Amino acid sequence: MADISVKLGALELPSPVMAASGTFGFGLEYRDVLDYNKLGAIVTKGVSLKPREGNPMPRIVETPCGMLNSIGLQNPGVESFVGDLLPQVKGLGVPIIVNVFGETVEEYVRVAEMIQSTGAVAGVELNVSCPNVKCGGIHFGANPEMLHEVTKAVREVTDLHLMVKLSPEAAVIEAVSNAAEQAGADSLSAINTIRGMSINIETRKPRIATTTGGLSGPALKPLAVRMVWEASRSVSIPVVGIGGISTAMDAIEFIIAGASAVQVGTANYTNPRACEEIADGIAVYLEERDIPKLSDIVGSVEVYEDYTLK
Amino acid sequence: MADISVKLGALELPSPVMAASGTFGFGLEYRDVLDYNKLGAIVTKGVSLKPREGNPMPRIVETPCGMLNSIGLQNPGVESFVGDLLPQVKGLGVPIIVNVFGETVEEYVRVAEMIQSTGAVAGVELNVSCPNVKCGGIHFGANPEMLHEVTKAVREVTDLHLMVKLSPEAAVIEAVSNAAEQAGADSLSAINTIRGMSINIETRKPRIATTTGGLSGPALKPLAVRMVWEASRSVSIPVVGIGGISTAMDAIEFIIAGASAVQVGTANYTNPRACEEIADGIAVYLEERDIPKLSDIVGSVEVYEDYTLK
Amino acid sequence: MGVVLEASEIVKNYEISNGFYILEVFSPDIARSSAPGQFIMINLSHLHNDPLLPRAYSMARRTTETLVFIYRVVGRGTGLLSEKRPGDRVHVWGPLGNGFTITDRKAVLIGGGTGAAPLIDLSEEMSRRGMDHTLVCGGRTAGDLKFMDEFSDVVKYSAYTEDGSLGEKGFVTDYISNGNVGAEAAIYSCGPMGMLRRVSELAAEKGAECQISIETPMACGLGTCLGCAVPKRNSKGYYKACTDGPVFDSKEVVI
Amino acid sequence: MGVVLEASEIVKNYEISNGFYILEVFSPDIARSSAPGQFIMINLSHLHNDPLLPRAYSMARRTTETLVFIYRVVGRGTGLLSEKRPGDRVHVWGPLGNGFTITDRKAVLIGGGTGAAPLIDLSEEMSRRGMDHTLVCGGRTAGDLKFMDEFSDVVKYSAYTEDGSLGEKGFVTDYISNGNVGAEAAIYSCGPMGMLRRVSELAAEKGAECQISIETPMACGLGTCLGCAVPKRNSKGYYKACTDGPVFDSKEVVI
Ligand SMILES: Cc1cc2nc3c(=O)[nH]c(=O)nc-3n(C[C@H](O)[C@H](O)[C@H](O)COP(=O)(O)OP(=O)(O)OC[C@H]3O[C@@H](n4cnc5c(N)ncnc54)[C@H](O)[C@@H]3O)c2cc1C
Ligand SMILES: Cc1cc2nc3c(=O)[nH]c(=O)nc-3n(C[C@H](O)[C@H](O)[C@H](O)COP(=O)(O)OP(=O)(O)OC[C@H]3O[C@@H](n4cnc5c(N)ncnc54)[C@H](O)[C@@H]3O)c2cc1C
Ligand SMILES: Cc1cc2nc3c(=O)[nH]c(=O)nc-3n(C[C@H](O)[C@H](O)[C@H](O)COP(=O)(O)O)c2cc1C
Ligand SMILES: Cc1cc2nc3c(=O)[nH]c(=O)nc-3n(C[C@H](O)[C@H](O)[C@H](O)COP(=O)(O)O)c2cc1C
Ligand code: FES
Ligand code: FES
Repeated sequence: MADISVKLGALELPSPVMAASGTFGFGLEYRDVLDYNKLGAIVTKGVSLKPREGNPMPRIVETPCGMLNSIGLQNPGVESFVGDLLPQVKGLGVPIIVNVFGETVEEYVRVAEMIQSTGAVAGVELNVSCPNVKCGGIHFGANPEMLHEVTKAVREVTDLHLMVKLSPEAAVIEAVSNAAEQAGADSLSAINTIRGMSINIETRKPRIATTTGGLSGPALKPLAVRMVWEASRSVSIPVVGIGGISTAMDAIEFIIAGASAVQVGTANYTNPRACEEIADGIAVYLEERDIPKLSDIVGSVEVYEDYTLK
Repeated sequence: MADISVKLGALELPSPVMAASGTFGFGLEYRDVLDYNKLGAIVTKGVSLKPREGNPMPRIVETPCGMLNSIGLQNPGVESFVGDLLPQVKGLGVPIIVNVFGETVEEYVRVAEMIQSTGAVAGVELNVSCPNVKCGGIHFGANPEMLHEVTKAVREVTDLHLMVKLSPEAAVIEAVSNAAEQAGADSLSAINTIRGMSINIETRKPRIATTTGGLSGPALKPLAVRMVWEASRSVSIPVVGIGGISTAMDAIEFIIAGASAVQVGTANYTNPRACEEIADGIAVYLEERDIPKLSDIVGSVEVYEDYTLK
Repeated sequence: MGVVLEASEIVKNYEISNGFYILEVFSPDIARSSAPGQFIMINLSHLHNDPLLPRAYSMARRTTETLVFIYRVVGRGTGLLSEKRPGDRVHVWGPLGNGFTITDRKAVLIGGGTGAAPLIDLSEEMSRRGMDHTLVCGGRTAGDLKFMDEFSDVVKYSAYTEDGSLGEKGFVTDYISNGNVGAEAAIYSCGPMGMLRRVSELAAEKGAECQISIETPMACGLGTCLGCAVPKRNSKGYYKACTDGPVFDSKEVVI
Repeated sequence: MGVVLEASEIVKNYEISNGFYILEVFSPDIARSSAPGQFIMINLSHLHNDPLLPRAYSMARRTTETLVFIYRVVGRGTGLLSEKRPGDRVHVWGPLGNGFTITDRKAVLIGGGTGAAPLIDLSEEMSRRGMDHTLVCGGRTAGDLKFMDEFSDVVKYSAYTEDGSLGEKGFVTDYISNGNVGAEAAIYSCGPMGMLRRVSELAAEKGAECQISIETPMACGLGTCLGCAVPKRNSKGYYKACTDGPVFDSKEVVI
């Protein structure tokens, strides 16, 4: 098998395929069905300072080639995560990246400090883009100044790998990408879900209790590839591609667009062995084409220069 | 059959189902397969001041539940449209709405003037959101001030129904909606395509010659429903829903979200009889539920108030 | 052996009546390791992503080598499932969920529509254990219960139909309200939400134990999506229908 | 009668060899009103939207009541098509496009892979008109041309295979370069782009007339999406492959 290990800055990962936040629990749920050696990292469900119950039902609904979710960042809080879950998750032997979420800069900082102090985690991913929570989330990611502020504040309290997860709802991807890089992010991940809505035409009620929810799945892929391309051209730190990846071909498309690694989300639901099959498929792709290292094709897209529109 | 005629301001349409710009040519192509009496209006392919050849190939590619296109607004120019095509199109007996596009405010105005002077057209739809052309398009629709300027300028030269087509790439839908309303638009249509990208992993070239193209089709539907809901809550002029509508159920979803009428785009490709089937299905829906008029359900979505996030 | 994920061959897939289908898939590992009330997820196709999500189905019967399901064509997912033929393969994973907890009490099994499925399995298990029990199933008309004939070799049941075309005329919940169930009973129930609400109420009235199997939207079936939340009755927060359920004590949840 | 849109029943759909399939659909109206080189669009399913777009297929044969196609499973669209069974219905519309223009010149028909399809239809039509003509088809190996046997009652052809396992060893274009075709000929060709480029070059060299049938991405087949643009050679702008083509004079287009 080809060597598919990757480096994201100083962080070495055995595989370019990570499980995306919110779609892999805290990492324990897939043990029966998945070869964890094929995982580059597990990105945990979002962890906040205090426990959160999450949103009322219905929380998910299927849409064409996608789904909407509004889970409301249900999680046991950082204390319980560090005390109860992390000891088990650690044992999996897979790098752990903790997805961190707060409603204020201080909350982000305090969660990051607690994660840092465990010594058992490889990195922190800042969820600045979750569209589901009243105050916080959405605004950090949509606004370059606020994104800079929260990234910088977290950077000051942790030397763990710091990944900033971009929101597709930022008006200009380049601006938020630059803001995160300048504030000290080690990598960007793109993209989080984009807000959508679905209505039951019998009851005339939204199919998501919070009216709108975040769209994920293959439907999102063309947007995500475009944003990864835009982000990777505007920063020099690595970009991690996310959005509708369900096959090795999808992953390679993101890598050629500019992603140094990928995260697989919704596909874990439709095929619990998705991450493993994608990692294997990437290795086969490289082997069949005699490409020595994955990094050889990162960002290798050859645009038709004459026709490229800005 | 239930009466499904609708009024958009002063404009009376026999049906709420219009064929969307760029997916129905100039109206002549579907005569063999479609009952034109079921159409509310035909929105023409975008018309510009000068003829445009369009973009190089490849121009379209299939994506999950959607497609990307970058046609480059190929059209024969307003003179040829008015002289050669309009006389034929007029004969169809269906209200014609001309989709108008320019690279400057002046171009929009001159095209609108020529359309106005024909006396054979029901309305003008401003394409301020087409993502495919170097200068122009995208900026008008993304920026409330510029949108206001172009809408106002066109308003001054025409008393035809003036529909402004929103871009999903505007950061805040409410702001552009308000800008168009205040500038004198008679209605809004939402949404145009959103930019995406797809790469051939064998050649490593983009599958669209211009690198990115506009995403349309069912994949887009949840975003479009959300934006129609947002737009319709922020203005008092009617909103026309567009994006991934391929069944009567889809159309009704948009109507309940706040659309007074709908446009059907990509579905004309996958089912040339889509507009007819959707119009019939809407009538059946109303009849089966004893709903006297379509307007009774426009915007009738009942959000779970307690949980609605802003 | 935990959760098994495999591409299973379809052995049978045919319509019984009124859009009700019987599906049988070859899956000895899941058949061996599962219990009544558990379910599996079925991915509809690897060739397309629409409809996207897998669907949950409760076992109606587990033979040594196969799993038997009852489904009704109600949407696109079941529409596509009904097009599959013997020999086709579908990706399945299971067994999932907790299943019913069999207690010593007098067992009354109340099923509505395809909700009969896990109760057929439970009834067969109770018979295997020599437990006396009653299975009552409801539908709108006789045709809606015709699938029960396929299981007549292993289970006996009493029918309730809304139009009286089979068994008693009325709702299946009438069986409880008509005085057949008392405080000594344990009710095991599965069916539409409205029915489960009524069963839970009646059980509370009678003082009977009551386990209900709940259908919620599910994306993963494995406890990671948090889409299947069921509100707890006695405290804040939610259970997960896929791992804490789908069977719950009716007193523990708000439905 | 113009374009017909209908839900047509599949009469036959089976693999011949190497992933090449024969598909036959019942569609008397299209069969009656179409001509060699025209095509239809097939919508893959009304139950799912992925893959989304319809696919274009050229008629290989038109009987009084049916249309016969040759396709090769190369992606998800053809993967799903290959799962259809006789009795299933697919939505089709056609006939579309211009078709070949039959001239009086000595006719040489050059097909590559499934590109043989419209040439089989054309050959049958020429025979019907009593026109002398030559059909030459190319493939990688004998197995890639096995589908031709299905049409041996109506057409005769010479084969070229890359591995020499059937007919001449080499590329089908060798037939032209080997001196069989002169300025008196009219070439009619369909196949992969690379092959069509070579055929066009050779035709220009020999001074022969040349009509090529081009495959481009297509969303509508009816002239509205403008996705099927083919650059004009002698002026600016584009033809539409679906309505101006798919058959073009090789001197008129840039491919
Ligand atoms: C634990 C469990 C066991 C189940 N067992 C059975 C069974 O034995 N027989 C059977 O026929 N059905 C069963 N269902 C329901 C089944 O999973 C499908 O949801 C149902 O068949 C819907 O059919 P569809 O896919 O055609 O509907 P679609 O209209 O295509 O579904 C649209 C969406 O709504 C969701 N949905 C629709 N109905 C339900 C429902 N009742 N419960 C949860 N989600 C729903 C679907 O999952 C899908 O995401 C079970 C559900 C659960 C959660
Ligand atoms: C006028 C015309 C006639 C055709 N006749 C035949 C025929 O007789 N037999 C046959 O096997 N195929 C024919 N094709 C190609 C056919 O339409 C499909 O594109 C092909 O079968 C691809 O298979 P797929 O859907 O499995 O590929 P997928 O990988 O699922 O297709 C992906 C996308 O690429 C497009 N695409 C892929 N290959 C081609 C191609 N060669 N030309 C145009 N678009 C392509 C598809 O339309 C689709 O949008 C014809 C195409 C055209 C335009
Ligand atoms: C049910 C669900 C829950 C999610 N929870 C989180 C979360 O807690 N934090 C986060 O940053 N992203 C979360 N996401 C977003 C995913 O990590 C990912 O960015 C998105 O789903 C797009 O990728 P996909 O199309 O592969 O799913 C969630 C997604 C889903 C579907
Ligand atoms: C091939 C193609 C060409 C289009 N051309 C135009 C255009 O000229 N002007 C315009 O305003 N919108 C154009 N659109 C956008 C559609 O009118 C519509 O807004 C969009 O496709 C979303 O709707 P749908 O999902 O129903 O297709 C085009 C769309 C497609 C797919
Ligand atoms: S179905 Fe995903 S957590 Fe229960
Ligand atoms: S295929 Fe749509 S214009 Fe030719």
